[in-house]
Amino acid sequence: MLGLNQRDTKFLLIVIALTLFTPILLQPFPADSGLAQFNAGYPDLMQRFAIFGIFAIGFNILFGLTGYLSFGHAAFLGVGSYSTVWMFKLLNYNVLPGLVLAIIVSGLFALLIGYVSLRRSGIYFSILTLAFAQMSFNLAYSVLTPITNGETGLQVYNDDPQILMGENGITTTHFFGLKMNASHIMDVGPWQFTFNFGYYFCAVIAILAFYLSLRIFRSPFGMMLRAVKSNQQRMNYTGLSSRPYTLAAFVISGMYAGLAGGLLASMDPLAGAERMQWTASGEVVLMTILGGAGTMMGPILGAGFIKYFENIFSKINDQVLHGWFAFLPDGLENALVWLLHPFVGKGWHLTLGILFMLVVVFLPGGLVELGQRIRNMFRKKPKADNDGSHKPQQTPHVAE
Amino acid sequence: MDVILLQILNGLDKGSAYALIALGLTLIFGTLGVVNFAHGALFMIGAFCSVTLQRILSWSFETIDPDKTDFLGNPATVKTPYVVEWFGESTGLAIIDWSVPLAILFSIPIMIAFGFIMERGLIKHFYKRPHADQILVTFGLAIVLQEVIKAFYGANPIPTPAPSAFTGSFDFGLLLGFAENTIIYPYWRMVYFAFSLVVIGGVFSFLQFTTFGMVVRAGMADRETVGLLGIDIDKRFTFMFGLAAAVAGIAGVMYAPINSPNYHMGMDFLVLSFVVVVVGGMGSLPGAVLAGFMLGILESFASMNIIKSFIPGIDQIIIYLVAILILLTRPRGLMGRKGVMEE
Amino acid sequence: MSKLLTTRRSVLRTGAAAGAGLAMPTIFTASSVAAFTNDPTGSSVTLGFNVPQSGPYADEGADELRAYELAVEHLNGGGDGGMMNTFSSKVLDGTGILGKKVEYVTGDTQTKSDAARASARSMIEKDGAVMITGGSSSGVAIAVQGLCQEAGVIFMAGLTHSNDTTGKDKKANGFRHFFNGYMSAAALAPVLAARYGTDRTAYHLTADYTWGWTQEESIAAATEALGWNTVEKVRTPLASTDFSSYIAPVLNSGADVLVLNHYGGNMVNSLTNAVQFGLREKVVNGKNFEIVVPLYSRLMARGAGANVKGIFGSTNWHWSLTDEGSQAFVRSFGTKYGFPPSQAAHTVYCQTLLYADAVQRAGSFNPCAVAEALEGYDFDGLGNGPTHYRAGDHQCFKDVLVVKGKENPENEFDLLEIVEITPRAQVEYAVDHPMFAGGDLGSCNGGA
Amino acid sequence: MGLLEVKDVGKRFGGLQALSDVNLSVQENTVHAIIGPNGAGKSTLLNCLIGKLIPDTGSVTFQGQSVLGRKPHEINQMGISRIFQTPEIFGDLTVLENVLIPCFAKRDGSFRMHAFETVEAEKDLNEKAVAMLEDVNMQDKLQMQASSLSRGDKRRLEMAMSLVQDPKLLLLDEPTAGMARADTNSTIDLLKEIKEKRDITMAIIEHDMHVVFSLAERITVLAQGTPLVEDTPDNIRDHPKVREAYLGETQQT
Repeated sequence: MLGLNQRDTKFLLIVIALTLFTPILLQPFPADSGLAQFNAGYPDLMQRFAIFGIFAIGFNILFGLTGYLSFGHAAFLGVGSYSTVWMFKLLNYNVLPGLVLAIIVSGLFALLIGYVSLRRSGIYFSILTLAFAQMSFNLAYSVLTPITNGETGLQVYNDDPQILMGENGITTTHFFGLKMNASHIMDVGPWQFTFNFGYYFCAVIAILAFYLSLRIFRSPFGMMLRAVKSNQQRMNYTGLSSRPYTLAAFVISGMYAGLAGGLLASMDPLAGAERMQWTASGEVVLMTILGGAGTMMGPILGAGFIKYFENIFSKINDQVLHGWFAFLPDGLENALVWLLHPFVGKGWHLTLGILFMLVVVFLPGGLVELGQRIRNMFRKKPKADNDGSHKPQQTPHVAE
Repeated sequence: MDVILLQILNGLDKGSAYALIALGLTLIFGTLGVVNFAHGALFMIGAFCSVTLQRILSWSFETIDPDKTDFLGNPATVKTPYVVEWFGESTGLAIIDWSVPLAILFSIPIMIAFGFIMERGLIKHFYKRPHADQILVTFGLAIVLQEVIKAFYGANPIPTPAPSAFTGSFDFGLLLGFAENTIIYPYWRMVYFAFSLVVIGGVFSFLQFTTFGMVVRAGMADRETVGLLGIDIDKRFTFMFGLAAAVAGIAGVMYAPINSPNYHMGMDFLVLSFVVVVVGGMGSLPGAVLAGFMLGILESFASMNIIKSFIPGIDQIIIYLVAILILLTRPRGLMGRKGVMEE
Repeated sequence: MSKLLTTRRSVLRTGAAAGAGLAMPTIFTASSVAAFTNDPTGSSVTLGFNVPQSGPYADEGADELRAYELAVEHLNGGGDGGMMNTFSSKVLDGTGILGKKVEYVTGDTQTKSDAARASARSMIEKDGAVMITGGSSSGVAIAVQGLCQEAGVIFMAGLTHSNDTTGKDKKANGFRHFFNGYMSAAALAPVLAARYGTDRTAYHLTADYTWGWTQEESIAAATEALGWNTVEKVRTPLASTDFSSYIAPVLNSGADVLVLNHYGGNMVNSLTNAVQFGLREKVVNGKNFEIVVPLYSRLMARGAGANVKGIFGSTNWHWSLTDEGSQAFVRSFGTKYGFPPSQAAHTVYCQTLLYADAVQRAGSFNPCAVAEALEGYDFDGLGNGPTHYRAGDHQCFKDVLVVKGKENPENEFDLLEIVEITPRAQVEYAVDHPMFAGGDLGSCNGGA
Repeated sequence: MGLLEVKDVGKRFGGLQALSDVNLSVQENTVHAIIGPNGAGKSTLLNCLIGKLIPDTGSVTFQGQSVLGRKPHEINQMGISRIFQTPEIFGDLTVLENVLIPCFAKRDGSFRMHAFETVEAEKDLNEKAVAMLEDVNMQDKLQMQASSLSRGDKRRLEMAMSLVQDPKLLLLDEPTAGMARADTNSTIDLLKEIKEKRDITMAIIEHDMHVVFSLAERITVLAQGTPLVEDTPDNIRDHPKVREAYLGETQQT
């Protein structure tokens, strides 16, 4: 189906199902229970999962396949966001022109940076991309303020032209009238689920992005990219020019980043310069490695993992901890709170740092490896192949 | 002319901090082949050694002074440092005053031990792993280290003044025949520059003139061959990691009076120091030092008003711009070897 | 202005999809359910405290959180009541707000507008917060204020000093208690003129982003009006840690005053560097060289250590104030935490009380009703003397403190001494003052 | 006129004259070996042939076209395929993919953005690759990861990768260097078999005499950067100059 073999089709269907039921899956705890703190099924976070999933999928096309480690991908995210917000400012709040422009502009930007940076490989390439991104960030924060609105971030003002905005035009982001912030809330017993249009908009695009990336992974082009990573010299002596392949991968992944940036702005029409900072570039690198570079599912898992910590763990404060352990005797309660206190709330970075180390020490293949190990534990007889969340080099190809 | 001289002085000083960090980073990379994203954190820990020693030396006992009140109107407690109690007012205060230079002695064993533990406990498991994994694990470690420091010392900068003997600045202008106050330079920064030259010289002569250093240099060039000679290179490399940590650490100690240490100063330096190392050429010690000083001086020039008025924002991007230009004209940085970190 | 519909926990319970709970998914349209976003229908009300918990301002964020907890305690009838006892309005009675117990959620802004907005959105969408407050930088404050306007909740700004927050970026749902760059300048300039004379030449070093620019503009205008010259205005990158190359040329420029339009870590480093260069011992144009830090934060000033001694600046509030309100607050905060509160703590405590009071007076949590109750409100007893919340731009007007670094501190918190309490009349300006022009307050948004 | 013509090639590195006056002609459908002691300039000559080095003087033409200064992929697209000292393969990829990549390169040229087809859908190429792997007796290892192959299999895979492109000239750079005698023999057999099955020109750069005399139809002896003599194996064996310059030396090693 859709140009995929049976196994990949099944894999895609699973991903689609997971994505569509995310609002339910991420809301496992009843709304009034103490554990509701861990629920992640609210629109903002679900949107972020999908958007950073797209970002990481795109990054993985470059890093996972070709092995070129870009340390400046956040620049494309930022450029995408700025393009989209500018479309809001100039036309109206319909997200479509913004997203299209975001993809085009980030693609061109990636072409420029990629053309220069890909003249070098290894860490020299990484530093070139880092330098470009840091230059973009520093300039966006200061001298480019007329274009980027600097520290505050680019946003829409009431006196912006918005030439397509009618008399009673919609004043929030929308897709041909369907508002991104429109939600439907469903109560099922003590549970409550939020179905948000913005999330489903991101989710559909994320599925498309995933499907495209799956096609690329399985295509001759994807095979060539893996060849670049495996042995670039051999590739050249096989009659292939590696530079256009890597440049194409760089531009494609830059466009993914631009799309993600555009979506971020579409869900929340403000583009901050910090989106382009090196820490943001580092974040997508960490997402990809943490999840499992070169795998289809890994980057998405990694993106979800980091965003979950950032948004859920940072909100657990002492009051919440006391709430959880209120049933314990006071002494024990205080001891437990004291013990957990450094790792939650303002200590969420600490927990994240420790988990980075644990994952990379014990799970060299990233979170995907954890999934495989768990599955192997349940399945006594490990099958030679697995159903999708696999490294591409293990992919068998139908020969006949 | 005087302006240019002044900015060269500034640049040398900035450059010496870059060079010291880049030196340690290159030592680790060159000997162990490990990309150490926690190196900035080592610099930060060094700076906090200064803070810690200052706190230890200022350790006080409290007496209640009924004549004074604290902010709530209760009788105030007055703190008297033990060193003052033991050695008398003038000696005691002088000891506290000199806590930053004293912290060098204090930090070296701490940093070496820290480097040993880090290498044996964590880094050695990553020699054969891809660079991406090394980045992830050392970045995780850097986050953990800075969060621990934040938990103990808070997020705000902590003042760690240089000894009062070094306050004020020296007027180079008078010396060179310019008008008064045209080229002034703080004493402590001169100390920092001289100190960095000593450390850099020390590391180079150690590698150049000791057998230990020769083996390590041979190992940097070709690890396997040296291993075949029956030399236990691993042990020496562990020591090199300790040495690199100590270099980063004392660089941090001495830097504390220039900028009050805070928990994220390591991250602030991390990206810059990587740029310096790469511009210098991966694995080249002289390259790292040269690039450090060069970028420091260029950064200082770029902050001059006259240059900023020609190219607005140039001081924001100069380092990155220079890095790009150098990498495009010299594929492996200033003095990089072929084939290092190019896959 | 069309209304934004956000997810509301409170709606869920009364919502259309009750019953079997398996109603057909429909997309709500604006007017369908509640009157405003996150109407608290249960026995409690949730406030969102969105402060920096990581990054350079984490300590200020931590101090803000302490003040919030204290405010919540007082609102719920705990503790000694703090400034509730000295507040000129007496409608708060220690039974929460409108009889609902006050609960709160916290989040980390990371001092990034993106992260701050994500955190605020989760408070609104997930936790049902009806008011968001906090922050320690202007970029974040403006970003979150914009979000709250769109989402239909009230934003009570924390520490934000840029003119833009109540200038070109002002919003009907946002309120600022803290003072701003213009007020700093208006208060500081006469004091500087009195101490240093009117024949001075100033050199500005300015953090190269919006707050720095508005601050520089304000100070330069105010001092020039009193006869000072401005010889040079130099922008420094935000990421700078070493300011030597910016400070070294100052003496050569003919300036005899250095104005550091820096905040936080930038301020600590630039001031430390300037003192290191020995600028303060120099004599230029026959006058002693002076340094000015227009915006002081006591927490940050600690980082500069002895370097702040004798340096003038302004601050919103200081714990050594002797009025009844300040003393009550210092007592209650100091007793609970063992050290005096910072100006950030003070301002967010006031903001929480002011919000609660406005709700109580309005008799509703509806943002539009609350905004109406706050607009043009005059009050006293919160530490800065008689204060006015102006309707035109939602800026508080109150006395401004001019301070200088204390020469002989008595304890580790005793860093600043109050030089002058500049009366409110001297720092007031018209709503359409050019430095604040270009904004549009818009109309209040209640969400649904 | 030969398939590959080397005319008056000279190359100097600083003070060292690595090559001088090299003239060489590799005729179609012959196996031509270039031998010489260490330091004779074999590697330099090879690097000139594949465009990696540009000689100071002279020309290198393939089918009348200059190869100098061309990029490796252009040289391959001209029909020159190279076999490395140590087998160069795509270790992370499967055996089949290793052979498919040169098939794509042959059909589509040095770059084509075929991102939306699948590899499986290319029936012709798959069949061609499998047939090739059957030729080298690796049909049962199609899905193995290439890096897990034995050294001999890696060499055969590499041969398959080259041959599947039907190159006009196969350039072998010490194909048996560092191999055990058994592996060397099987490599010789493999090359002989290839030679029998196909009309192919080979240029072998080698210093193992056993390999050279088993395979070559023409031999050029290089010494001190210049060709000493060019002749058939039998004549070379007895050539006094060669014995003096070269063979005597190898017998000692």
